[in-house]
Amino acid sequence: MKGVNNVVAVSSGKGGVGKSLIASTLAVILARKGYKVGLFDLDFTSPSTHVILGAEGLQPKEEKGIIPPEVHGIKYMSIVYYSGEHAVPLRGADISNALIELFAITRWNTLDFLIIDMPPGISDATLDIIRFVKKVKFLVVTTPSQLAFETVRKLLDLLSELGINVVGVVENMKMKESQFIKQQVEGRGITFWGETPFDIMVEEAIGNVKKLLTTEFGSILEELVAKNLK
Amino acid sequence: MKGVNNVVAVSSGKGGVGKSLIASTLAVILARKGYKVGLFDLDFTSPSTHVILGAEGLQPKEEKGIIPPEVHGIKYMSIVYYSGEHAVPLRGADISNALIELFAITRWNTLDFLIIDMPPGISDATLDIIRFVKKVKFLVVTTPSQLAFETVRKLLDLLSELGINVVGVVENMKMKESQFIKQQVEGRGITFWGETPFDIMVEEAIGNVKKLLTTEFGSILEELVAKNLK
Amino acid sequence: MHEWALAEAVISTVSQITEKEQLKEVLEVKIKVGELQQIELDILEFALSQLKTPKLKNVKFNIQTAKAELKCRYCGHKWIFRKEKMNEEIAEAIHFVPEIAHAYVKCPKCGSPDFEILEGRGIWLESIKGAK
Amino acid sequence: MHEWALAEAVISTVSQITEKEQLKEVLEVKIKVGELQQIELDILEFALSQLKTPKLKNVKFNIQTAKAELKCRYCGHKWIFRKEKMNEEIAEAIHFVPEIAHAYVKCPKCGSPDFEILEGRGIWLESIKGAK
Ligand SMILES: Nc1ncnc2c1ncn2[C@@H]1O[C@H](COP(=O)(O)OP(=O)(O)O)[C@@H](O)[C@H]1O
Ligand SMILES: Nc1ncnc2c1ncn2[C@@H]1O[C@H](COP(=O)(O)OP(=O)(O)O)[C@@H](O)[C@H]1O
Ligand SMILES: [Mg+2]
Ligand SMILES: [Mg+2]
Ligand SMILES: [Mg+2]
Ligand SMILES: [Mg+2]
Ligand code: NI
Ligand code: NI
Ligand SMILES: [Zn+2]
Ligand SMILES: [Zn+2]
Repeated sequence: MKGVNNVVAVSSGKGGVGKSLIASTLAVILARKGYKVGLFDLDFTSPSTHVILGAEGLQPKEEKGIIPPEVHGIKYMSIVYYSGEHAVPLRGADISNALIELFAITRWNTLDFLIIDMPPGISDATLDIIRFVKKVKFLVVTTPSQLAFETVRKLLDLLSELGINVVGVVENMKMKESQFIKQQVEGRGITFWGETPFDIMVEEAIGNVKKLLTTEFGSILEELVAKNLK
Repeated sequence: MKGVNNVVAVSSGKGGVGKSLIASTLAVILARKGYKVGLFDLDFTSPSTHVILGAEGLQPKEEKGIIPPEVHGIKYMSIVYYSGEHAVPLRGADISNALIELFAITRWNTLDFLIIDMPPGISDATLDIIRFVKKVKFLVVTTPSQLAFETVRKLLDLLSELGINVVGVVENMKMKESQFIKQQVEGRGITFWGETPFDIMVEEAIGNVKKLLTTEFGSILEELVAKNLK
Repeated sequence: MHEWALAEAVISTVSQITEKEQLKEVLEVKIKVGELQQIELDILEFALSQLKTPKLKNVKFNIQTAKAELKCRYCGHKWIFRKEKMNEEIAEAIHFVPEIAHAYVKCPKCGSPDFEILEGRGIWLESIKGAK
Repeated sequence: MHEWALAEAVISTVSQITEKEQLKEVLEVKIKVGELQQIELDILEFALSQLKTPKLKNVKFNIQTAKAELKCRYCGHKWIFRKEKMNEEIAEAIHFVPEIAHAYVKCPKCGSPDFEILEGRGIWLESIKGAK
């Protein structure tokens, strides 16, 4: 991790808000800007990023460790290289051990950004990323729903309390005008990155990164990145 | 648990597919039919059902154990009685211990149905429910999205392999005609309960159970229950 | 008062062991009670005495308390949990679900909620003495 | 060949301990290698010898293997993991991430994937002998 400049954990506490979609798209957007980018799927029991990226038939190379394969210009690591089509029922302690193992053996070499796709819940993976990756920054994803923000609010308060860097909050799947999330986020002194729309074209673009970037969701996320991430 | 006739774990592996919404609405629907119903929110690090039910200011009574308070005619148990507004960062082993503790001290007395709202992921809570509640049946929730079914498929295959009773699969947030999920489910010899629509009225009905039941989502779920759960 | 439920869990475990080991009678049951959960010992003892099964009629319940030792996973610091520092509502919550401590208790050295409960979490069976 | 990365992790841990204990020189490092991960011992040994730091120049690496003992949480059955029963691809996956065993290995008695790895998971440091 010495050569890795920025580590961004895309997190939420809540599931299904678009963490994996945003983490994957963000990684591709940064790679297209010319940055050296890694993407690490840490949602071991329900990994999704390989589906979004259409990353099939990849296998990491072994060379004094594991060299993540490249896909769409990003170095990409996921447990699906090893679990394939199988469910991986892991207790928290196993998740913790697997995480430590993969961090120890994966050779990212130099990266401008390592994007981490976090699992839902505020549990082992989140606590371990905080514990082991001192320079981690959180990009927190929510939707406009009260149900999502119920957990996101708790996560934001916890991260502030611990003094952890939150680079911003994205409000994803926006459907109608409202200021509630923006106000809640800014009221906590946290940067509100902005809104990405609910976009029915996203589902058809799953597995097709070029198409994904041309969706409204993709182009607005690109604007948010240009504006907020320097 | 001796007096509890049916235990239904509303599960998915994937987050954000509507487990909590379906678990809560299902519990209320069954209670209105005259059944004795309990609802247990097992998503300890991101509980949602209290928001859906608008269950505020409740506290369980102590009487040789914990008596879950009643709300909308159901006996309702959640960790929020104890955690309130706070994040509860729990590692898997803690989740397991808290689950065992709450099962040991909660007095459901006689119930026709105990509905369990499961967390996302295939981890401690899922493994412990399988381990301790031998008579558990799973109601699996997915959305039409490839991303959701990627995990749901793995969960269904795992449950079959373990010989665990899956009462059915609900395809939630349906937006357009497609047979893919139905075929996948039935191809595995599992009952496809049917589809509940994506319904923009749901968000406004969060916290208002009467309104929730009158949404299109609510009335269609009621039909599915009448048809499938005997 | 959920000490009754805890007592029931103890009696049920003792009964299982009694059966497995094919004991005719249980003479002594050693129980450890961790201070994190602040179980009320006199209620627990009363509940245990009321819940005795025939094979337990001459049993002596030997109840000991254990300090709650916590260890921070972030910085390694170890400390003893003191309930005097808690307000009543929080103490009550921890009484029912010891893991709730992670919502309220922080490492006194580094502020992390990521700690391990080394000993003294709840109630556990230390040993059983019986006659075959 | 990721044995190099594992060797690096061992050397880095040894260095941390050396510093913390203020050792002038390390004389012996005992390493246990669990059979679950099927680490190639000769590559590991070679990597360790190549990665020696000055304080390790006279060190003896004492590498021992430990059987991988698994215990089912569902039924309590204990058994020893045997790689001979695995196909090569699965063995390779477990080699990199031992926890992947939960995707492929089932309790031979009850079929559950909910087992604990009691011993013999990966690689760990048993002890260090040094001079101050
Ligand atoms: N902006 C959006 N517009 C439409 N669908 C979206 C959007 N963001 C996410 N989705 C869909 O929502 C579901 C959850 O997204 P995902 O990235 O898997 O969330 P998470 O990783 O938080 O669980 C997926 O089916 C995904 O395709
Ligand atoms: N049928 C539906 N129509 C519209 N919104 C829905 C529907 N089902 C769920 N939602 C919304 O989707 C989000 C996730 O639902 P939730 O029940 O919290 O999922 P889970 O428990 O699986 O994480 C919530 O904001 C909820 O209001
Ligand atoms: Mg995800
Ligand atoms: Mg993922
Ligand atoms: Mg939920
Ligand atoms: Mg919930
Ligand atoms: Ni009590
Ligand atoms: Ni190797
Ligand atoms: Zn600390
Ligand atoms: Zn077994």
